[in-house]
Amino acid sequence: MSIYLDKNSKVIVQGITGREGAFHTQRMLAYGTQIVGGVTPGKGGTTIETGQPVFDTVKDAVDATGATHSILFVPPFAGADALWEAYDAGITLAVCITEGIPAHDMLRVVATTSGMRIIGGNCPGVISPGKSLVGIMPGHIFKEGNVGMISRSGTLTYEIVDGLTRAGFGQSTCVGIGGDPIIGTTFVDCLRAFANDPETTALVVAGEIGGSDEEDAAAFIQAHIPDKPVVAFIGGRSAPKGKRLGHAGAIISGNTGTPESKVKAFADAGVPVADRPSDIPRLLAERLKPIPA
Amino acid sequence: MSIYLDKNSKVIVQGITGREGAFHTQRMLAYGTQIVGGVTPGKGGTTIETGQPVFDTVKDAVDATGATHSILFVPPFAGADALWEAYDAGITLAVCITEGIPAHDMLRVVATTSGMRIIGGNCPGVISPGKSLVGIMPGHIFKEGNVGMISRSGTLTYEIVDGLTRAGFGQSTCVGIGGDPIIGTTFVDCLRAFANDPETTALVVAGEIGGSDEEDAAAFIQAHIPDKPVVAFIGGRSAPKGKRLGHAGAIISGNTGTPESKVKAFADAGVPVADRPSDIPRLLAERLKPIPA
Amino acid sequence: MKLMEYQGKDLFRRVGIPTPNGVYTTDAGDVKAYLTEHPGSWVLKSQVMMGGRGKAGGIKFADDAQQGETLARELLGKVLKSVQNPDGEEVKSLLVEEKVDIASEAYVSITIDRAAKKPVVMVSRFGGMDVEEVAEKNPDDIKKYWVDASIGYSPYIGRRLAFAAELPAGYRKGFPAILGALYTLFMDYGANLVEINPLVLTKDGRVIASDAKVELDDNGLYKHPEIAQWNSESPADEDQAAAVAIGLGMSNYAKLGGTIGVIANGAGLGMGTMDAIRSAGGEAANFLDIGGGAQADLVKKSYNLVTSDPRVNAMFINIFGGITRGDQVARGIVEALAGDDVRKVPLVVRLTGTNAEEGRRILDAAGFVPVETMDEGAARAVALANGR
Amino acid sequence: MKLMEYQGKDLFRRVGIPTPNGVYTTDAGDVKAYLTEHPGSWVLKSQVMMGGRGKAGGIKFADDAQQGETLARELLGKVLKSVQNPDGEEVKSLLVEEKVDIASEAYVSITIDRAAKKPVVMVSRFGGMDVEEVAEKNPDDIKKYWVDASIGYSPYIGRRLAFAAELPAGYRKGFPAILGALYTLFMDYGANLVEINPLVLTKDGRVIASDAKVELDDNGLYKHPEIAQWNSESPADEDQAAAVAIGLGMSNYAKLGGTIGVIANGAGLGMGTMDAIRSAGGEAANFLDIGGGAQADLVKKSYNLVTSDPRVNAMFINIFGGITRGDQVARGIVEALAGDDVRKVPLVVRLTGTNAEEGRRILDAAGFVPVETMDEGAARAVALANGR
Repeated sequence: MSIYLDKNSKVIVQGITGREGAFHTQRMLAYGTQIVGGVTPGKGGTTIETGQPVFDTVKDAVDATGATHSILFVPPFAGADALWEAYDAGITLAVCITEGIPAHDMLRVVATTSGMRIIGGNCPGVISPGKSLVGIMPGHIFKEGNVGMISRSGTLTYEIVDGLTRAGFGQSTCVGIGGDPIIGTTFVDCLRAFANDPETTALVVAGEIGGSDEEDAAAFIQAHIPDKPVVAFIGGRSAPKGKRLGHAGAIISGNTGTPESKVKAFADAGVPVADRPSDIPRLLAERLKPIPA
Repeated sequence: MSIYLDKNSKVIVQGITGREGAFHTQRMLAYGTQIVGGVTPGKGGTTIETGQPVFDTVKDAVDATGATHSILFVPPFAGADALWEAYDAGITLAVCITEGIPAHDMLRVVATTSGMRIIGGNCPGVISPGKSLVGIMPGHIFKEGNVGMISRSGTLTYEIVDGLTRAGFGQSTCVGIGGDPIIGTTFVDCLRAFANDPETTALVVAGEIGGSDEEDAAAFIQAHIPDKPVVAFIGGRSAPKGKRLGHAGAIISGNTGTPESKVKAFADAGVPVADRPSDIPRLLAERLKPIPA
Repeated sequence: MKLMEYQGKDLFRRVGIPTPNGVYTTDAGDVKAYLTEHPGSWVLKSQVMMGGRGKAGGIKFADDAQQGETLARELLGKVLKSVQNPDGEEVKSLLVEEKVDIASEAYVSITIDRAAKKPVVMVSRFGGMDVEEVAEKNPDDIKKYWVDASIGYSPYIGRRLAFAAELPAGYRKGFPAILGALYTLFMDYGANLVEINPLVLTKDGRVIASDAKVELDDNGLYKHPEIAQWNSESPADEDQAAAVAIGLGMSNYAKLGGTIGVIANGAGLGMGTMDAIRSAGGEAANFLDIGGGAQADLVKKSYNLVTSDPRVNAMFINIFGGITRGDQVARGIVEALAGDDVRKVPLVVRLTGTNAEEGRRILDAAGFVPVETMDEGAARAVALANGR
Repeated sequence: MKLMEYQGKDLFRRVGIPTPNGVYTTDAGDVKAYLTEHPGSWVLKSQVMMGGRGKAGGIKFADDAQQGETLARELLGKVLKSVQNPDGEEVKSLLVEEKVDIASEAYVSITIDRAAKKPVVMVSRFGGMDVEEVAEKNPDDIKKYWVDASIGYSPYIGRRLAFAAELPAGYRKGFPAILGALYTLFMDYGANLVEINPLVLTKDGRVIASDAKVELDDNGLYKHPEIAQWNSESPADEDQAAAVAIGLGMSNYAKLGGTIGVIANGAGLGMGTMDAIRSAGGEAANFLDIGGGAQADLVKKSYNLVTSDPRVNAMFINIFGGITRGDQVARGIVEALAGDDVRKVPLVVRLTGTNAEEGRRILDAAGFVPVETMDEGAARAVALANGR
């Protein structure tokens, strides 16, 4: 099993003929994802080189293909519109790669699309290794297995997953929840899903300084996931106070969102925090013993 | 039994110290309605002459009294605000007496208050005779019984109910759904509730020219209420085309909303349409025979 | 409140919907001056409320200033008549607009779907003709979308409709933004209806609102006092003006074809009373709803308004008190009849409901005996109107 | 984008929030002229981004024109310093405002609650002081309300908060409308934060925004190009300006305290790289995130930006390709190093993920051998920075 997507998930690509959309569509197809079509207004009726049909609207695409999942490669100003279009057409899970959608657009989208799970924006997507990749992750670094992984960052996820895979820890599903200020799916949302997934036997949570998602995650783990080993990582622990680094979340101000606060929250929940990504497999192995093959 | 309210319904009055609010609060109390308090911003902490507490906000009133029902006597410009305030405070049924709330305000309210039933605006309210009156109806003309009554208009309801009562037909609940263009509860909503109320054994539907609520009601009756006798009345059948008469609904244009269309719809559903309000008891008796005492 | 074309286009421009270049005027001399300055082909459009002004001869084309002036003189002051408007409507002003080269005409409107309680957008590739005819003959040629008012408009809605309605490709780029602007107008100005018919695609690729039909919700007008003021500048419905003058709503009074004056509280009862008079063999002269909670003064004014119609030769006041109190109504009737310049017509009163007993006592004291039921009152009024 | 007080008040006035009378100027002569024309008691407020300008001596009071001019000359050009801003900030302009008679001071703000994904309104009757101090000592003195963005603001929210926070009665009439206007500003201009501290109740019963703190979402600025332009007029963060100059986002580049230049793709990896350098005993000179999908040209510009910092004596480029392609990065590095005016520092590259192999071939061809892991790269960079 896995969360959010499996090998039967039918996926469409919003922005399938754009530069990034076209590139990643091919990569996802190569990984085995069931890309059943895509949307580019004005190109309805055509097909892409690998044969998948292009539609003018998401509704047309869903009506014709029965897709339930969508991945969005659209410019930031069109992000909210594309998410609403997906929602209106009946999409149940939308992966929003787009970075920099205005926070107020996302506030309104999140408030008005109940029933549709949004991953991101500004995220690398979701992968259930060996089953389906709906995202921009480099598929070859992942390996099918039982570790659930959640991360705010894209490239840091790859760094950590690469280490896990090399150490023999396959993954059930990896979710990059995204770094924008308002995102559709939080650590806690993912943890709730992983808690109910019997094939996920251990978890890695890769957080960052800033915000309070990590603290919320720690509290949830303590309350609801007593039986699965969890290892955490906090990026940006060496950052100076008051500096805004990349992700809007990654700013430390006042007493919230400091590395100390996050490390303490995880420690209180019995979750070890790795100093470096490369330490994660060792900590996981310690928690899991005997070490899997 | 009855629909929407019974003798245990706890009711607050929004605008309890205003002229109309104060007047009708006393009438509702006299009828036996459980008025547990009211709201007038700035008068929190006081009581009205009959002892009911006044609060600054609906939330304060609900927190203190456990009210579930509210009746609104507020000016049109404050109607949407008052309905949202009721919704936010956990009110589950709001009777909106106010006439002339802008249609766009109501569109937005209706779209954003799912879970709260709104009766009106521009309605006379709801009465479950012998149990509770949440409205401005003259209580003495009603009588406890088994006829469910739904009407778009206030005074026409009284006219019809007066005749029913004089003819010996008591009522389970009477709902004045209101005459404004956008209202919270339609004929069909009420019919659905009446269909599930075992103590309501017959129904009177008093419509008007204009709109399509009556046609929708006829279709619903035909499909879902085969076992309860229904009599209908259509007000404004002598109105000339194209004239706007009072209720925003009461305008005939094109082929929709004509008296002919409505009479036909009811006839097709097997529902007799009375020519005059005074004919209703006779038609009801014919459908119900033997005639109740 | 219905707006004239030039007023609707004023709102269009405020929200960014492109309209043809042109000028609005009440003076033929202005037309000459404008066309002299701006040579070319122009359309003179009579500004009237009635539909079918084209067929009625209210639209003319001019290719030079002299012709423009001549046609303007012809149109201004002319009374346009149509099947729906047999009395006709006088042309008091003109909208002079560039004559555009039309490549295609589409239809777009937003109105309120009362049953769905949602704004509904309608788009058709058949613009420039009677949309009701299109709806009847080829309903599938009109594509509809119900907007969730809590989400509002987003451009995909316009894209979806443009593709579904098969608008020519030339529309597609501009259409979502124009529809968005129309939705903004619809919401921000509280419209019952906004309609562009036709929305023209010109041969040089522009998309322009060639006509404008806007009807605003009277109940929301208080939010736009400057627009509410336009009302007095337009040839408003006389009945509406009379109702507003005595403090009623615009649709609380309407003249009808008969001779029996009707005053009732509540639109439903008013219509019921009208119907009862018809059932009794008579015909109402008017519909007048004093609304809920009327005070004596309003009743008095309503009496005088109804009797100001010379056709009225009998009157039926039918009150079933709820929020309206019988004592106030009775007091109003007594005061009205006591007035110096009052026109007295044979009067039937029916009074029941809230404070009816006190009301009856007041009428009794003035030597007046009300009837018991609506049917009885209608029958008596018809008899009185017939001089019996 | 943080706005200065006078800019925030400009927006306040646009939405109808009352602000004190006054004038904004960069010139002491203007102050004299204005105070000559408008005798009375005035406050001269230094327009700076930093907090604590009052304690730093940036606020002065003047009772006549001469005093006003003298104080203005004193303030303009002065460098204000605070604990948080030890380097200080130069005063380049002043806001001169009427000195109001204060009856009471309240606090009100709206910000985004990221966890709840909702706007949160905060109101306190303790205005005019550090709200974080109030929050820490008496959290119950700050009343909060989370707005449902699909419903939006309605006046009852203001009423409820005013009663809950026990604002003095003088506020109550005006407060719901002022909060509504503040919410409009928050939504329409895409703010991360709008704050009025204090919202003053004057002795003559007016409610006025005495200060204005507004921070707009950079991602939404494109909707307000005229405001985006203000940025260049304000003393913006140099790092932000540098990042934007080469086409990155404002927060993609920040100078830090160390000597090792850092370039990574993705903020998370950037922070991780920074942490890894610290773990290896070094210190990053900067944080530079080239984002996703960077092309060779951006990589080249990023290299040059980082090396423009003279403290940088080694560089670590750490790329884990996803949307970013290794070949593009490699090409950018090779191009950067081939440049004429390039400052070459000892360089460590780690390249893996999407198209990494092709990237490694390009680097190989240029005679460059990348390291395998982040830890290894960090260790090598620290060694190089220490001259080993």
